Amino acid sequence: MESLYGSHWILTLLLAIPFLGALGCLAGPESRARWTALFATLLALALSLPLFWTFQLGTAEFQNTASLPWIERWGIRYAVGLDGISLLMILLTTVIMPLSVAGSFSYIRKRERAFYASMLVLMTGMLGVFVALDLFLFYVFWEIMLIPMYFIIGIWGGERRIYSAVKFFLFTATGSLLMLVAIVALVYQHQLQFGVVSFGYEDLLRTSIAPGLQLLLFSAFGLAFAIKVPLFPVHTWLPDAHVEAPTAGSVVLAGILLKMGVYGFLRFAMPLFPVAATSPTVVGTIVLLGLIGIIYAAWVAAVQPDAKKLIAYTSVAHLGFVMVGVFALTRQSLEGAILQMVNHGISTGALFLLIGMIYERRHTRMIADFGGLAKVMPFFAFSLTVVALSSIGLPGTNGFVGEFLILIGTFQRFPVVAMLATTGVIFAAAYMLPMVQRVILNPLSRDENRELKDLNRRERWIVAPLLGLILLIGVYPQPFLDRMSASVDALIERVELGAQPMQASESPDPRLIAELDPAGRFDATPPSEGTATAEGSAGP
Amino acid sequence: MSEAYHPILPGLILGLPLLGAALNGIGAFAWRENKTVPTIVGPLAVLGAFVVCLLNFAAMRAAAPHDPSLVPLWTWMSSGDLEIGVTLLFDQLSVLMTLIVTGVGGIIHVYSVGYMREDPGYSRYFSYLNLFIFFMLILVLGANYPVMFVGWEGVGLCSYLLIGFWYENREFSDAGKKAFIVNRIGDLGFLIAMFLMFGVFGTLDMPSIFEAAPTTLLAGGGIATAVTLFLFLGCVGKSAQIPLFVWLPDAMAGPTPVSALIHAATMVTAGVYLVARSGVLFALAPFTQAIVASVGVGTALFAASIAVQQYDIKKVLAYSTISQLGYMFVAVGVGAYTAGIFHLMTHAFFKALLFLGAGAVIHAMHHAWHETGDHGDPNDMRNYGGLRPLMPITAATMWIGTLAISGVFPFAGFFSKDEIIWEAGVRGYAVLWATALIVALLTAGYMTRLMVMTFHGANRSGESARGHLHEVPAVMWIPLAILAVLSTVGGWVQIPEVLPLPDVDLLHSWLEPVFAPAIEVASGGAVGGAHGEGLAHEAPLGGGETSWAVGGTGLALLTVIVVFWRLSRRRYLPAAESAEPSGAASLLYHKWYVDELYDRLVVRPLLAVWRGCWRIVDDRLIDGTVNGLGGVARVVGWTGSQLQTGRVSTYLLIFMIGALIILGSLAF
Amino acid sequence: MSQGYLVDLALVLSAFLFAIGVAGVLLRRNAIIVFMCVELMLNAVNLSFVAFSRMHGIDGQIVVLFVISVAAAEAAVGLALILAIFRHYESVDLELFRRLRW
Amino acid sequence: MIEFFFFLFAAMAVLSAIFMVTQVNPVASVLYLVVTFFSLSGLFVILDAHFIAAVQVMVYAGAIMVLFLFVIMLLNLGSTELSDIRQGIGRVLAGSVSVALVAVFARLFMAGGDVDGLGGPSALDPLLESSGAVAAVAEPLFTRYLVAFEITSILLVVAIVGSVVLARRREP
Repeated sequence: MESLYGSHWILTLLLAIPFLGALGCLAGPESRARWTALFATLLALALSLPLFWTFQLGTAEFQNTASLPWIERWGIRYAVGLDGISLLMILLTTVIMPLSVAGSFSYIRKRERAFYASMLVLMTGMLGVFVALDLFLFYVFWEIMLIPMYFIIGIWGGERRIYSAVKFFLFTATGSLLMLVAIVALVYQHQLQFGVVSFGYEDLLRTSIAPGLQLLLFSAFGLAFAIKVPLFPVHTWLPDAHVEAPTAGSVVLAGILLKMGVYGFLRFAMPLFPVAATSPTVVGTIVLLGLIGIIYAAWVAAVQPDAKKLIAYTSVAHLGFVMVGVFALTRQSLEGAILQMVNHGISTGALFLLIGMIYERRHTRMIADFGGLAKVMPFFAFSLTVVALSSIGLPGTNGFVGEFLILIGTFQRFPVVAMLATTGVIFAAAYMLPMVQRVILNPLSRDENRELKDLNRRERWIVAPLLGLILLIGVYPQPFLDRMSASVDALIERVELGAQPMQASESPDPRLIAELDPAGRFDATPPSEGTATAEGSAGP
Repeated sequence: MSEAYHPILPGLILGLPLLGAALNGIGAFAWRENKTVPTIVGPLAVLGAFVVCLLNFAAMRAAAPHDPSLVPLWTWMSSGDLEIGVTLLFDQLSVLMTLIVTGVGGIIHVYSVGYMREDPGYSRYFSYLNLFIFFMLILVLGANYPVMFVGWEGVGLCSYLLIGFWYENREFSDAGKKAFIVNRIGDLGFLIAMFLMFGVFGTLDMPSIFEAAPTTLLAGGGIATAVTLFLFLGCVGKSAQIPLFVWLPDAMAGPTPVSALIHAATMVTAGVYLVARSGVLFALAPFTQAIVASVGVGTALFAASIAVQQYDIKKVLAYSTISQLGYMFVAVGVGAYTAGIFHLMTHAFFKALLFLGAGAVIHAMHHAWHETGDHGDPNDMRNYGGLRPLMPITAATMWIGTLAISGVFPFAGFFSKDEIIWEAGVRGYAVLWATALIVALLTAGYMTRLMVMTFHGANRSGESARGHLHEVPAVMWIPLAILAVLSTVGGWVQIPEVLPLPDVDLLHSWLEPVFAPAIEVASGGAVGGAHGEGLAHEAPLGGGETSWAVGGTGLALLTVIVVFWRLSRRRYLPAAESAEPSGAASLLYHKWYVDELYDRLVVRPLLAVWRGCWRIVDDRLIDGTVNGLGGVARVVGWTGSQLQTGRVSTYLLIFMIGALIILGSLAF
Repeated sequence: MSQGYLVDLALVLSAFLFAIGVAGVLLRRNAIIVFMCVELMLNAVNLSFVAFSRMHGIDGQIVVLFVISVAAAEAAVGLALILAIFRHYESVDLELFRRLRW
Repeated sequence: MIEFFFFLFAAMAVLSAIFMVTQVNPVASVLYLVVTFFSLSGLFVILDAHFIAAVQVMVYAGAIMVLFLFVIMLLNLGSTELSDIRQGIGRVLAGSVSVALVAVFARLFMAGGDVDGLGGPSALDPLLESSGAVAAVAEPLFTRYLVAFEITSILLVVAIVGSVVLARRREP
């Protein structure tokens, strides 16, 4: 096994397992699909867990890389690799997936084969997004994931599933198409400068792009990622999708899919376009939108009658924290943001699982239909309380560590923003506690609720690991922080260095350059040199 | 002197309550009916911790003066410059606090065995209570602000859980929620203060901050003021001061021992502890100091005024607690940190005593009514009266507590309260001094009223119930007795030298190493003495310490006697038969309508805005825009589809026009 | 035979015939007459093919042969369709045949 | 002489086409169309397409138009007196589109260059002289266009079957 984890093939194996599992689901009989899926996801988990320890600390280099030519004519390669950020995302995915598969056992009653196959394909897509080191490959995985999610919402969802699925699809597809254009433009820039076509991540990192064009490309990437995150004005697909999706769909959506937006910023949008990513306008806009998301989503969450919708809005608020942390670009805020992505995956995933469990019993998501469940479902009540506390960031749970790091880091750059964001802490209590109260506390006034059974063994086994992780990360997050620190350092350094020469130079209005020279050739070399040499060096 | 002090078994202090919480927590699921395990595990965990604390206290007394001892446990989070370890801090102040927490906590645990015995959630109750002790110990032992914050929010959580312990009562769970949310507003300040401190000092470790503060921060400067103001916001929330006090009276929804432990003796005093602990910072910010003292005295007066007209016995005690907390803030606000901690300690004794006594009465009333099948409010003092012969021990111990809180010599409250008032006076805060005096009289007044209504006069609980009223079992009255003793002798650790009594100076000298830096900063380094020097030796109205001490106790005693004499003749009606108070009394009875005011001015507008955000901004504006775009596409599509008439001739016409355009562009 | 300009005139004539066919299709509501107008348009095209074939070789005429045979097939199927529709609507008015939308 | 016949046939074709469009009675329209087809076949002869001319007469004027007549009579549409010609805007549109079409086509043909130059001697003359009218068409048809030719036969079969199926009276 030692050699496997030092090898190049572990990631490919990880990608292959769920895909093969999906085929297995489709090939096997209907009744065995769930077990096949569970087996595949557990196998992936078992394979990926050792990565946490074999991962080499202190280096920002990609590890376990593999690279094979795929479409040689266009410089597209199958290139995958792991760094501190993607490691955590991979583990989050492999932890969440078995749980959400197991959480669907009693929920999904029709077309089981198709459902579990969709889940597994989705998993391949998500893992692929997190390890892809080739922009084309990344885009392929990014889109692969969209399709099973669309079906999961659209086939196994609630009453308004079609509306929600289409909304989800349209929002995400709009963003990703723009991103595709930007990827092609980026590759074209690279070709202009180096004369080779390549979609390779590290090749493209070397491309230097005029500030004006950076802004454009960053916006295109950024829109795709912002929709996924989701940032404030483009978040409305999320509540609908969450509400209508089956439990597993919501869990994966909140737990993992949303992270891909932030991951996209960290991996692609920011390092590729450092000037744009640090320009005051962009940072100001995104931080402001994140801040609005934190406060506004908390407000909206507080008045939701539908438990799933409430949780959906809390996702917007939490991801607002993450975005603020990412763009504050300090060590603490970035590490906090990445940790908070993991935290949010765990606690929101757990919330959706728990709400799904009572939904299966009562077939309603309305908070008002419950009350006093603590009496009949004590374990459920205990779990919901712990998870809710994690979600509102109580110290000792994982939520606090993430939020604290984000806020303390952000405060050093944007004190006012951090102070306003901190009010989100109050609002978090203001939306989560009433929900908890109205579900598990208060009198057990409804007769339907009187006979409810507490969580069964399977459900307890689903919830328990999440509770364990909530407390573990709450009291001892250091191992997680250690794993990401080198990558975070490298990212900050790369973004700040990349931004420096451009900002320092007294270049004319970047927009003007972009207009006069859309190809950005003039800026290919430091602007201090003459235009002639710049043109010469940039010639094909 | 002997060798340096090393913390003894620090892990055990925290570990025992945590273990107890875990065991009882498992018990709440696994052996819900079993009452033996919680009975043993719950109190023992705390008392065990108390013993360890005592050992530490003894060791520290024996040891040489020293810097605070740090016990690093593990790295919590380390990111860039930010290094936060789970580290415990053992110094004179924190050890004293652990003694109070585990000592009073242990007594209350024992009492709870009797009080909660018949509750179905017995095991769960002890789990929460042990967890509370655990978090409270983290709060007082935390060596850096984030760890302290863990305890800070942790006790809030336990408070939330325990207030809403009888969760099936909607009001009770509402009260818990309110407590949590209001506390969170304060916590916001704590968090921001931490962010600021990290920005300024680059660390959140208390010893480093306190060491660096005098040189890093400008005395009276903006940063020092901001940091301390934000910290104080946290204290205002946790210690129920104006304007965030509203949660504490509601918190009385919890079981009475909880009110005694959390909402009187320990948790609510955390704010005072925080200010005292951060004395160096506060000393650098005179403006904040003034705010602290003003808020403290304002709250003291305000809450006392409400307490005068309450009929719920626990509400009276709750407002009394708020008022006494105000005193403590006056003390720490004027820089008399020792006096604040002193009052914190004595208050822990006598307020716990009073609450437990009230609990005994409620317990007895509850049982009596349970037997007779009557349904009255066992908390309403209008239903009591004349209980003294029926519950002699409770009555006696509660009288001790009343005299203690009223500041009658020689009970504990006299020494601590006298010191606060005196310190305020000699430091030149005439208004504070005068108000504190008035509040002291009010305190004596409302407490005597409570005692009269409960234990004296005619019994109003009804014929049948009276036969079932009897003294509480030993497991409950023994804690009362212990606390009564403590409420009596607790003040003797610090006797002013001016009084014609044996000169005892235990507390000041004990805490001196902790507060010396703060006092040094406050006096601008000019005065080296521990306390007192450089200050006036007269109260604002003239007169020395002795005369005011004697006068104070005399006034308090006089108030007690007058109020007793007046009220014991008054005939009260049982709650069910009495009318609403009118006039000024109504205003006080309704607590100055603060809750209603908050509801109208804050809660409802906020909810309206939130709903507006959802219904208008999200549903209409954003989704409206998105769906509007979809609608535009649909309209365009519909318009286009109108060309598809189903008539072949129309198609041909359009086709021909198209062909004409293409050919025409070729031809011309 | 060197009346080359006749070829050009034939093209112009075919344009005329084609335009008349178009006008007929647009003008008439009777399905059969519209069908006939289509045939007329086909013939107009045939005429231009023949004219071109005189300039460029025999292939144009081959195309015309194909057009004629396809037209024959079309006429057969088309008239059968009209028959079937007539049975349903008892009319050949195109205004009635509007089911083929959306 | 040839010009005379050309213009005669051309005039006949155009006039009868116009009549075909404007006649209310479908039978009259059919008959006018037949006249047009005959004129066209005459034009084909003038344009050296003798075989096509023959086929035109046989297939179009003979077979297809008879089919039309049959259908019209079968459906008993011959006696209709109600005009199915559109009024108003439809008429204007139809007229203007056709005029525009003629204009555009004319312009296109003129744009090809001088009118005379386009014509020139027939490219078919040598071929017709060597192999005659039928063989000239048959030779490429059965060699180069054989596949298309065979496919046409399939098309015809399909059309026959299709029309039989479509026109069959459904059993109730």
